[in-house]
Amino acid sequence: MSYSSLAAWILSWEKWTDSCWQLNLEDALLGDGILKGMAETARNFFGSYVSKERLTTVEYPEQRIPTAENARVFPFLVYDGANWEAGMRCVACQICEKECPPKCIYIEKSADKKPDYVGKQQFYPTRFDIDVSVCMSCQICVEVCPFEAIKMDTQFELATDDRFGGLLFDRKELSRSNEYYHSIHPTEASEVDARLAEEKAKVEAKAKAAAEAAAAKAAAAANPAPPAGGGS
Amino acid sequence: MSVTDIKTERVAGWNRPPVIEPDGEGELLEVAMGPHHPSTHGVFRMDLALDGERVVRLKPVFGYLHRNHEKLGEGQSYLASMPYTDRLDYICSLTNNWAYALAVEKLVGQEVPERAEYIRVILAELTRVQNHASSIGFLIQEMGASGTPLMYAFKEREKILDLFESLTGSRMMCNYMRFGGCRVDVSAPWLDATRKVVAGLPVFVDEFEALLSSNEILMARCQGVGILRPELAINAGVSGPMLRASGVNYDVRKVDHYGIYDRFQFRVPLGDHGDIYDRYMVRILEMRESIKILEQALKDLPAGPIMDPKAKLRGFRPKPGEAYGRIEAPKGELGFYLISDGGPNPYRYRVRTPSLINLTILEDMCLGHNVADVVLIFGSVDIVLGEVDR
Amino acid sequence: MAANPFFVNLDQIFVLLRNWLVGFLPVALQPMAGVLLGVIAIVCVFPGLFALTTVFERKGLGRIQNRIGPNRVGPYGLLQPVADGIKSLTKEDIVPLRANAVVHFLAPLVLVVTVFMGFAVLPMGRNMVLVDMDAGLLFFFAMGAATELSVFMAGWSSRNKYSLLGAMRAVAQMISYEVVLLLSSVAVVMITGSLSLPKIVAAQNQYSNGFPHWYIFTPWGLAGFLTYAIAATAETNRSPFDLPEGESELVAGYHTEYSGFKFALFFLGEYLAMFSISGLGTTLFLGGWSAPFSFLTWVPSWFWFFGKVMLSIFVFIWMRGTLPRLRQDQLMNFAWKFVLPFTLLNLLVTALWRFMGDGWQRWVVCTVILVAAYVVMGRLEMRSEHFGRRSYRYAE
Amino acid sequence: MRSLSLIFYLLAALTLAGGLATVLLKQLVHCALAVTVAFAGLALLFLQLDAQFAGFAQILVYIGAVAILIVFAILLTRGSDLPKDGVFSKTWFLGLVIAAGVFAVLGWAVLASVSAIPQQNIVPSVTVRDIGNALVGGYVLPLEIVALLLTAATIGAVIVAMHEKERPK
Repeated sequence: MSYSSLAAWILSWEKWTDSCWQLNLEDALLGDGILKGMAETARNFFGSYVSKERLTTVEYPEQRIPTAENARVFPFLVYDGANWEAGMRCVACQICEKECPPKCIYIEKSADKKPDYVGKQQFYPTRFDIDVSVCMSCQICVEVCPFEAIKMDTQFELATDDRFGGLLFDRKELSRSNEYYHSIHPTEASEVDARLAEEKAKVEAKAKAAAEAAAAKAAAAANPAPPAGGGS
Repeated sequence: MSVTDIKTERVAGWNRPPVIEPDGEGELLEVAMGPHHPSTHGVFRMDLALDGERVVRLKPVFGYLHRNHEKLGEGQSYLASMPYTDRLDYICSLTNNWAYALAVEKLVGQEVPERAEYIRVILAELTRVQNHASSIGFLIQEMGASGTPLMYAFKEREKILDLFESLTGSRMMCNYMRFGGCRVDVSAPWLDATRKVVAGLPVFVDEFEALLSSNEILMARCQGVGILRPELAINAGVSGPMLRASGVNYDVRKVDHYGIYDRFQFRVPLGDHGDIYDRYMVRILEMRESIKILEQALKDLPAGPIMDPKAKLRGFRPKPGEAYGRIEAPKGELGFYLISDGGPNPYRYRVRTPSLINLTILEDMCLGHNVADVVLIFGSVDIVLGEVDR
Repeated sequence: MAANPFFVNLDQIFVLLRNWLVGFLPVALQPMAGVLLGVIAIVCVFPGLFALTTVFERKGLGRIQNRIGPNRVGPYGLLQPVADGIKSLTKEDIVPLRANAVVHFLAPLVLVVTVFMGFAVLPMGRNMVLVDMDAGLLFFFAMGAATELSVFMAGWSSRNKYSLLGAMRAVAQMISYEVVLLLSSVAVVMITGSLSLPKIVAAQNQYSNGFPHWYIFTPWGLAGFLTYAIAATAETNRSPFDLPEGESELVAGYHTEYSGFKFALFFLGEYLAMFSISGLGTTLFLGGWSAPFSFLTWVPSWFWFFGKVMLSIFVFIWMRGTLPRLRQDQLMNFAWKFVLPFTLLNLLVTALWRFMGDGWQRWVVCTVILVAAYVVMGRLEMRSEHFGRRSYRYAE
Repeated sequence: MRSLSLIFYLLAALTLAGGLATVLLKQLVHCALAVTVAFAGLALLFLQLDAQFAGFAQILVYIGAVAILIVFAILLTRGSDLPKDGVFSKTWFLGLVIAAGVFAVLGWAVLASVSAIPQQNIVPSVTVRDIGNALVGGYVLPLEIVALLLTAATIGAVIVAMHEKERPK
C-alpha cells in the first residue's frame, strides 16, 4: 500500500462517518459525560443534607405550607350576621346554576321573599345544592354572581367514605359567615365589603333622598297636615 | 424469522433506518403496548408487530380518554368553555387559556390591555419552561433513569406552580385568562417571587444539562433514533419543538406576531438531525430563550388595567362569523377555531391540538427501531393524552 | 498496636465465638458443626444486610433526587424493610393459569440457593472464610453461572411475553458480561498465582510506606477493577444495565408474573448477588479485609470487608440515581466490542507487568498502553455508534 | 474409596435420573432443565473424587453455558410448545441399539482400565497449579490446537450471524 492510497483511505474514513454526524474530537472521551452527571448527583445528594433550598419536601400531615390567598377549592355561600338562613346573600337568581360548566349547582327559588343585605325584598334559595364531586373548582360561579353571595373556599380535605351523598352539600353545609370569608381571603373580602357598603350607602342615600323628597313634598303639599309615618 | 428484503432509503444527509418487510405475518410477535403500560403517559395503546425486537408495524390507538370536549363547547357559553381548556393539556393550562381567549377575542373584536398582554407572556413562558423541563424528565425516565431528572424537573416545576397558585388560585387548572384581559392582577410580591424564580431558572437548566446533555448513554440512546425528516414533518403538520428539531424554522410566536412577542428579543433554536437528541436539545435551548423573554417581560411590565373595561364576561352574542386563534403552545401550534351563528354559544368549536397531530407520524419514526426505542420516540413527541383524545 | 490482645480478640471475635460454641460438641462433630455455624451466620447476616440496604437505597436515591425517602416506619424509616417483608409475606401468591407451576416455583429458590453458595468462598475477615478452597474463584463463578438458569426458568415458566423477553435479555446479558468478569479476575490470578481467595487477600495485605499493596493501585489493577465493575453492574442487572427489568419497555422483565414472597425471594437474590459480587471485587482488587493504611490495621478485619462492600453498594446506588439505561444492542456491542477487547489487552498488560520486574519503567509503560488504548477505543466506539456532542444553530 | 460408595450411588442415581428425564420428558424445555440436573450430578461426581477444578469447570461450562445455549436454541426455534404428533422418534429402536453399543464399549474400556491400574488407595492430589502447569507445559500444543479450532468456530459463527450487507444496485 503506497502512502497516497493510505492517505486516500484515511480521507475516505472521514467521509465514511456520515457527514451529518459531526464529531468534535477534542471532547470525545468516552465516559466524561457520565462522570459529570455523577458529580451532579453527588452534589445534590450532599446538598440535600445541607441546604433547605434543595430539600423542598413538606411532610404534609404534620407540616403544611400556608394556603395562598388566591387559592380556590370549592364554592361556599356567604352570609352576613350570625344566622346563616337570615343573612344569606344569595337571592336565587340562578345565574351560577346556568353558567356552571359542569352543571353541579342545583337551586330552587323560594316563593316568598326576605330582605337582603340592603334591606330590599328578594327571593332566597330554598334549596342550594352543590355536588362537590362534580365541581371542577373553576370559580366561574363566583365571577358571574352579581350579589357577592358565592365564594371559593380553601378547605381541601373533604375526603369522605360516603360515595353517594357525602360530597353533595346542601345550603346549610355550604354556608359560611362573612368573618370566615375574611379569614381566608382578607384582601378580596375587604374589597367586597367596601363595594357592598358603598352600594348599601348608595341605596340608603337614595332611600333617604327619596324619603326626604317625599317628606318635603308632603310637607309642601299639606303643611298643616299631620306628618306621614313611613314616607316610603 | 427470515427477513427477505431490507430496503434502505437514503435521503441526502439523512439516515433512515432500514424498513423491513416481513415475508409472513404469522411469524411476527404482536404486542399491545398499552392502554395500561408504564410508559404510555396515560391510556394510549400501540399495537406493535415485532420481528424479534424490531418494529415492523405500529398502530396507534387512542380515544380512551375521550371527553367530548368539542361538542361540550358547542353546548355552553363562551365563558364556560374556558375552564375546560385547562383540561386539554393539563400540564400547560395557561397557554390553552390564551389560545382560546385569543380566538374569542378575534371573534368579538376585543382589545387586550398592555399589562394583560405582558402578564400573558410571562405566564406562557413560565408554562413553557415547566412543560419542557418535565417533558425531558419524562423522556429520561423512560430511558430508565429511576426518576432523578424527573425529580429535578418537578422541583423546579413546583416553584413555577406555586407562582401559578398564588396568582390564579390553582396549580394546574389555572382558568386565568378572560376575553379582553386577565382575571386577577399581579401583585408586587408576586412579581418579586417570580423574579426570584426566573433568576434561579438558568442555574436549574445548567444543572440539568450537566446531568444529561453530555451523558454518553443518553447520546447513544438518542442520537440517530426516531429521525423525522423535515419534508415529512411539514407534510404531516407537525409543529412545535418537534418541527424545529427537524430543522424547519417555524415558530408561531415569530410567524404570527400574536400578543406582544414582537417586542422581545429571542431566537429560535433549530436541530439539524431531527432525532430524539435534537428534540431534547431544542427543548433545553428553548427553555433558555424563554428565560430571556421572561427577564425582558418582567423588566418592562407596564402599569394599567388588566381587563378591557368594555369587555363582557358573559351574555355576549358575537356577530355571525368565524375566528381562528393560534399560539405557540409548549408542545406545538395550538389553535381554537370558532364559528358563531350569533347565538350565546359557539356554533362550532374545534381545537387543533399539537399532541394529536405530532403523534400522527409515530409509525414513520418508529419503523425499524427496537421496542426500547419506540418508548423513547413516543416520549420525545411530548404528548398529553388529555389533548390527544380531547 | 496490632499486638494489643484486645484488638486481636476483637478481630477474631467471630472465629473465637464459633470455636467456643463448637467446643461443647464431641470432637467428631466439630468440623461439621463449625461449617454449619458459618452457614447459619451467612444466612442470617446477608439477608439482614439486604434489609438494611433496601432502606438505604431508597433513602439514598431520595437524597440524590432531593427527596427525603422513607421515614415513616420506625425511627428514620429504618423499620421499613420489616413492613415490606410483612407485606410481601401476606400478599396473595399468584401463579398464572397457564404457567408451568413447578418451574415457576423452583426458579426463585434456585436463584437464592446458588447466590448463597457463592458466599462460601469469600474471606470476610482474617481467618473468616467458610471453605478455603484451592479453586475458590472458580467455585464462585460456577455458582454465578447457575443463577442464569433460574432467570431463564422464571421467564419461561411465567408464559408471558414480557417475562420471556426479559429473561432472554437477562441471560444474554449475563453470559456476555460473565466473560468480562472472568477475564478481569484472571489478571489478578496471573499476578497472585492462586485461585484461592484467602491467598489473594494475603498477597495484598502488605504495606510499604504505610500504603497497602492493593491491586487497584496498579495500572492493570485499576483497569481490571473498572472492567470488573462494569461487568459486575451488568451481571447483577443494576442500572445502567438494568434492561432485563426495564420497566418502560418490559413492565418488570422476568419477574413480571411473580408476587408475594416469591417476588421477595427474587428481590433478595438480586441484592445477595450484588453483595457477593461486591465482596469478590473487594477481595480481588480492594485488598479484601486488609486495612487501607498500615496504621489502621488494629481495626477489625471484618469491619474493613463489610465497609468496602457497603461502599461499593453505595456506588451501585449512586449510579442508579444518575444514569439512564442502555439499549439491548448497545449493551451487547459495549460488552463485546469495547469491554472485552480492553480486558484482553489488560491481560497482556498484566503479563507485561509481571515480567518487567520491579522499577518505575513498568508503571510508565503499562499506564501509557492502557490510557492510550482507552482513549483510542473510546473514540472508535463513539464513532462506530455515531454519537457525540453537537452544536445548534438559531433562527432570529 | 469404597466407604464413599453410598454418596457415589446417590449421585449416580441423580445423574441417571436427569439423563432419563432428558430423554423421556415431553416438554422440550423440561428436557433442557433435566439435562442440567444430569450435568450437575456429573459435576458433583467430580467433586466427590476431589477433582475440584474439573467439577467447577463442569458447572461453569455445562450449566452456565451449554445448558443456556440449549435453552436459547429451543426458544429461538420456537420449539417450546408441545408437538402435536408424539415426541418419540420412529427410529427409537435404532437409537437404543446405538446407545447400548456405546455403553458396551465404554464399559469394556472402564473395566479393562480398572485391571490395568494398581489397586492402591491413594487419592492423587492434583492442584489447580498442576493442571495449569500441565496445560502450558506438556499439553501446550493440543491446547493451542483446540484454541485455534475454537477461534475458527467463533469466527464462523460470527460470519453466519452477521447481517448480510446490502449489495450496491
